[in-house]
Amino acid sequence: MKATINGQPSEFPDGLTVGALLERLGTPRAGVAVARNDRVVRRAEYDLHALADGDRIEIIKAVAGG
Amino acid sequence: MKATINGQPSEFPDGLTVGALLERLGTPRAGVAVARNDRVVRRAEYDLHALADGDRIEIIKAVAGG
Amino acid sequence: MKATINGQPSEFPDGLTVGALLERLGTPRAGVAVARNDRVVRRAEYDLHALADGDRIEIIKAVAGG
Amino acid sequence: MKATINGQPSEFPDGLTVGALLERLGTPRAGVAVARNDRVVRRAEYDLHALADGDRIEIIKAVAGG
Amino acid sequence: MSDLLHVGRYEFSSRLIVGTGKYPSMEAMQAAHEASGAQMVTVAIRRIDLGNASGNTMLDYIDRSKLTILPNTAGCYNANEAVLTAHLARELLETDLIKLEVIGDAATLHPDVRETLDAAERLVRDGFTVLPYVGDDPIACKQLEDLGCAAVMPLAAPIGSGLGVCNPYSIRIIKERAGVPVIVDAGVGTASDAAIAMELGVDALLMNTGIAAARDPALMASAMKHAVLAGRQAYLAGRMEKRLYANASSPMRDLVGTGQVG
Amino acid sequence: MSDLLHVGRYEFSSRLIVGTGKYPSMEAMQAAHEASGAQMVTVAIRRIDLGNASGNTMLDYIDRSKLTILPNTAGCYNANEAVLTAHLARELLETDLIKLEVIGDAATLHPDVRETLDAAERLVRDGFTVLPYVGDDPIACKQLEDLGCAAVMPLAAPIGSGLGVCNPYSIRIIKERAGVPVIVDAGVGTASDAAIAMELGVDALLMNTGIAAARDPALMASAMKHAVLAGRQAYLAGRMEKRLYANASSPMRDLVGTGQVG
Amino acid sequence: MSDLLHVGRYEFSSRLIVGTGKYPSMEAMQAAHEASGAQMVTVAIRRIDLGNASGNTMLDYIDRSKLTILPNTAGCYNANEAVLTAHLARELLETDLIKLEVIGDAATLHPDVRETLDAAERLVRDGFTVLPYVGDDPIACKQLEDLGCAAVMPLAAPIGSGLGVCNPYSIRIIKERAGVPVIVDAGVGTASDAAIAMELGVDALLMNTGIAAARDPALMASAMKHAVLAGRQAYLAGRMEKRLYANASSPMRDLVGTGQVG
Amino acid sequence: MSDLLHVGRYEFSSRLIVGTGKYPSMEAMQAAHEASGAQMVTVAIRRIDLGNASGNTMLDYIDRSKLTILPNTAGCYNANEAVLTAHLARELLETDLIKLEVIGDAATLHPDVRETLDAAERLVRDGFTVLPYVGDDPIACKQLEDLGCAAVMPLAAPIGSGLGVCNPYSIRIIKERAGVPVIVDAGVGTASDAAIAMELGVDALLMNTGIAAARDPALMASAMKHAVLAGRQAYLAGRMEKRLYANASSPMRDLVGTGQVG
Repeated sequence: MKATINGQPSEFPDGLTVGALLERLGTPRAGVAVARNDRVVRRAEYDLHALADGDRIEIIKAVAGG
Repeated sequence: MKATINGQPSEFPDGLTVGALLERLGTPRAGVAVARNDRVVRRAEYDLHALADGDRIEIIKAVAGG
Repeated sequence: MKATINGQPSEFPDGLTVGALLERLGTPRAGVAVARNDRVVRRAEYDLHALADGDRIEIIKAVAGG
Repeated sequence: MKATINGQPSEFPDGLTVGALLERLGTPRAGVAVARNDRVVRRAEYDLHALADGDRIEIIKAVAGG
Repeated sequence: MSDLLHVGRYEFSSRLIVGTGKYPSMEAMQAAHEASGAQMVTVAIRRIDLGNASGNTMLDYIDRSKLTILPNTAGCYNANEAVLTAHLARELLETDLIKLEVIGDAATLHPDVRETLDAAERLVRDGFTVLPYVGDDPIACKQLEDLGCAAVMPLAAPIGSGLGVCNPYSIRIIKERAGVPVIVDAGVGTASDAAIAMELGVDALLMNTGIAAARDPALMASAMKHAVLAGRQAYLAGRMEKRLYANASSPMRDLVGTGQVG
Repeated sequence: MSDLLHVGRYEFSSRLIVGTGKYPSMEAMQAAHEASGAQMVTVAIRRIDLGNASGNTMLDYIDRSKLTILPNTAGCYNANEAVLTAHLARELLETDLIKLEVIGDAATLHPDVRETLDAAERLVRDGFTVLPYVGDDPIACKQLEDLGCAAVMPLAAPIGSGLGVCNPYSIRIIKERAGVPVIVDAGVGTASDAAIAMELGVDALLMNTGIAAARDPALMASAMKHAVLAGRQAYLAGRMEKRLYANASSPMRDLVGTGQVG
Repeated sequence: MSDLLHVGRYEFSSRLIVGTGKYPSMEAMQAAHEASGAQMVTVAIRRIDLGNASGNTMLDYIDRSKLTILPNTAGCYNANEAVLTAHLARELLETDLIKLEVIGDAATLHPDVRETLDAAERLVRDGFTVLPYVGDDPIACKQLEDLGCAAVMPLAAPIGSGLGVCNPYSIRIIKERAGVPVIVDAGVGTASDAAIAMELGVDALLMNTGIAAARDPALMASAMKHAVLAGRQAYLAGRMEKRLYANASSPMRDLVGTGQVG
Repeated sequence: MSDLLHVGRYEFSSRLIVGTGKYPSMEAMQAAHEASGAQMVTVAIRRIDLGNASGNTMLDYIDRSKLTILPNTAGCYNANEAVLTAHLARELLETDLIKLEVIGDAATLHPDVRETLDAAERLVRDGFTVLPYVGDDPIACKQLEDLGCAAVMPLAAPIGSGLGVCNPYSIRIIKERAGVPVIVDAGVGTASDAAIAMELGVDALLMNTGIAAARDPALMASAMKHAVLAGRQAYLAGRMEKRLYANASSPMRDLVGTGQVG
């Protein structure tokens, strides 16, 4: 299954959830937020739905800014 | 026939043209321009079409401004 | 004996000292300073010398200022 | 005879006048003015008096300035 | 020195555009127009008075053989009003020039960016040579240029305030980034304001109250003519560098000496 | 409009006085003098070079049939030097005009008030028409006037700094209280500086570096000519009042209407 | 004196909001935050680095028990990007506060009025407490207020420029007409800039580079804390009237006399 | 941070010196003194009223255990009056501190340079710690320093005008060249004026009307205390560089993406 993560095309096993994706990346859930196809995925739903082929995923964090 | 001239409701004989209207007002054609229902009436057409009931007519001139 | 006090010509008994002058005026010594003919009279000397005829005496205090 | 010209000590034959001095320097009279010991020497007097030993002579011109 | 201003297909040797409003009399206005050397003057568009529909109009006081007329859409609060006013002006004056002015409120007379952009897009499409009045907003100016406006006219200060160039930085940024002429419109109160604006490199000035509300409008018009020229020439001449400390104009050597022991 | 400048028994139609220092060439200087419209130019007085005593002097580049020469005492640090320099200048140039300049140090070229007052008193006594360079100090200016100086010449900014009128308040106070012409000397960097100074009501400007150090001195000289005229006319014309809020130039009534429900 | 700042349902005793960008180190940032007395700090939202997805985030350096976090949409060029970024920020930080920033280009970082208004409308609808960054445009500010923004944040000068309040007139007009807090955002370079802004009556300041890029950020943060307080108190205290001429602080009567004939 | 002000043999932790004139009441003055954090206050010297010679004096309202008194020679027009006044003040207050003020006229209250220099020389000889009030004249300041004054006190603007620092260039030059403390005296009208002066690097400020004539003197006194601290810390912290164009506080990379094309 193909998806784009932060603009990078990537290959994933079918049925991968957002939660599993973050685990693969080694990203603590607390420090990030996730959008799927321009819609935010609530934390509570990270493990509910699997990604679909062609999904655009954004994973963001807080950084220095003014 | 009823029409609104520069915001003032007025009563006119049927078949009155823009040209005739200007004549009734004593307004020299050279110094003004006319819009009918938000569309400019070209000078050349002043005598062609009669006003219709409910028309909104704007007659304008140049004034002091910056 | 004539002397000028703060610009005002005044009449005084001969032998009047600065100390006695301040007493006549009811002025506490602590709050003022005195000049005689453009020279400061030290506090310690208030009672030593008598005023002379024609002396110009200045008695000053601190006032509001910037 | 010794004199200082524009700050430079110089040796001159006795009896040298201002006029003769300017001639020696090749300086057209029109373009300069002269002071002798802090006093201006009028043009009319250039040839009247001889310089004296120890004179301080200033010869000046107009230059660019604001 | 030939140094012409090009706005769309129009060309001017004067970089001063003046208004027709607020003069004590028509004679005072004509004297000021003459003294200003301006080649373009603005007029507003208003309804005729039905009770006195035969009266003179401003056009009777403008010699169109010498002066190009720039009608404005002053008083319009939205794009629809501005577009209709522009079309009426074109029919009346037989010109495609329009000073686009869409304000947000009567207290500031500050432009409404959204409505101005909307109206500019429509008027360019309708074939007008559009000169939009705009805030000193470099993005709005760039967007108006991209829409096809022939120039942009950022304000120096609120209309009629006479405060001069309140923000020279923003005017300079707008000019540096503009591909069309930048004409500073509104806010000039006296001659030095005009010179300052021109020294920023802008292409022209449009003013009304600064001249019309002076005690002697014709004399102030002449002052503005000279000020615009002064600022333009200073900009082209390239000013000296500023420095905090002094730098002698006369040489500091070969000084006259005296006998006094220094 | 006849609006003449009177300094002592001299009269000028131009209110711009220019220097002869720091020009890239004598030709550039002459072109700038021509373009400036100035009728008076300053020169400095220095020792001749004994090694080359026959060379040209500045006088060879000034057409005295058109230009009045104003010699200065630039570089003098005390009254004695200034007085001797003035007397030498009078002998050389056959003029009683003298720009009195007694500075306190070379870094600021700021005048020394005490020495300037002392020299002014002596030069007035000796029959000179004294134009003293002074700080923007209203008391020193008044004292110089009381000593008989024909004008006072407060600085706008340090000589050669090009900072413009650093303190318009003090210049304005000096002008309001002066009984002789006030000529702003030093500090003008570009045209708007000149206009600002003249709008304060001063009678004339003296400048050197602002013109000579511009990329194009002749063009800047023309800019300064127009700026001085602009500032003077604006001062005489009486500027509009400033206001924080806008004030429409076009009427806010009889606006064109559209079908849109406003 | 209790003088609290209310923004939406939030309340602050400090009127200084600081950023987290451009500090030499996280320690320097924390010291500056401490010295500033600020109660709200801004953060930006960016993609994680997939190659190093386990690294620290800015949140590890902010004590949320003391500091309210104000996420921004910096870097967004249109409403869609800004709205998505705001929603992600809300999910990440569990706050409805958002500093809305939609810029027009990278050189000026000036806001795009149309996109900012569009995004503001959508974010207010979505329940955010919206603090929009906007130009010093009184109409755009009023429109943002009318859309339901909790405050408006006009710039004092371009982001990171340190030019201070370039146009005090427009800031004053915006404040006089605003019904929500006015927070001056961007452009403050040093303490006096902050005092000047607060003296105009604005409710708070947001700054980043002015502190972070100082040679000693923590000391400048303290300077800014005092400057904001100074400007606020001066505004509330009501300054003296300005006058051109002097007015003695000490009485001019009962002066000490001397024998000298005056 | 220990950052002390040394004037002669005196040492202060506060860099704000305040006056005692023009307060609505003695209570208002005492509250303002308290709020200002000042450690030195000025008083004037005047003849007692012979008709009411037993009345209170200013000394009854100043807690000398907390406040050092700086008597002034305000109102003196020549060196003789100033010297006698100084000697009387020393006898009355048992202090060698004197604020030397010799003015040229009542309208400007501008110092008379010659008389001030004369008086300064005599008072230094007589053992006073002399703090002379002087114009923003770098030469006069240097001469006063050379005469042995413990500090120089150039004006920011005319006494009581509240115009703020009219000429920051001259104040900066004076400070850069001074070997004794520079205390800006007179002209500060509001908090930002004080911050601006301190950011120029001067050592302290003396003010009276700016506080006393505010609507709420005590609150303005607090504002001034914070402003002086703010300006001092900003000066020490080293401000950021100014730039015309923007410089992002938030990174311009790793931006959040949306599905929207371009």
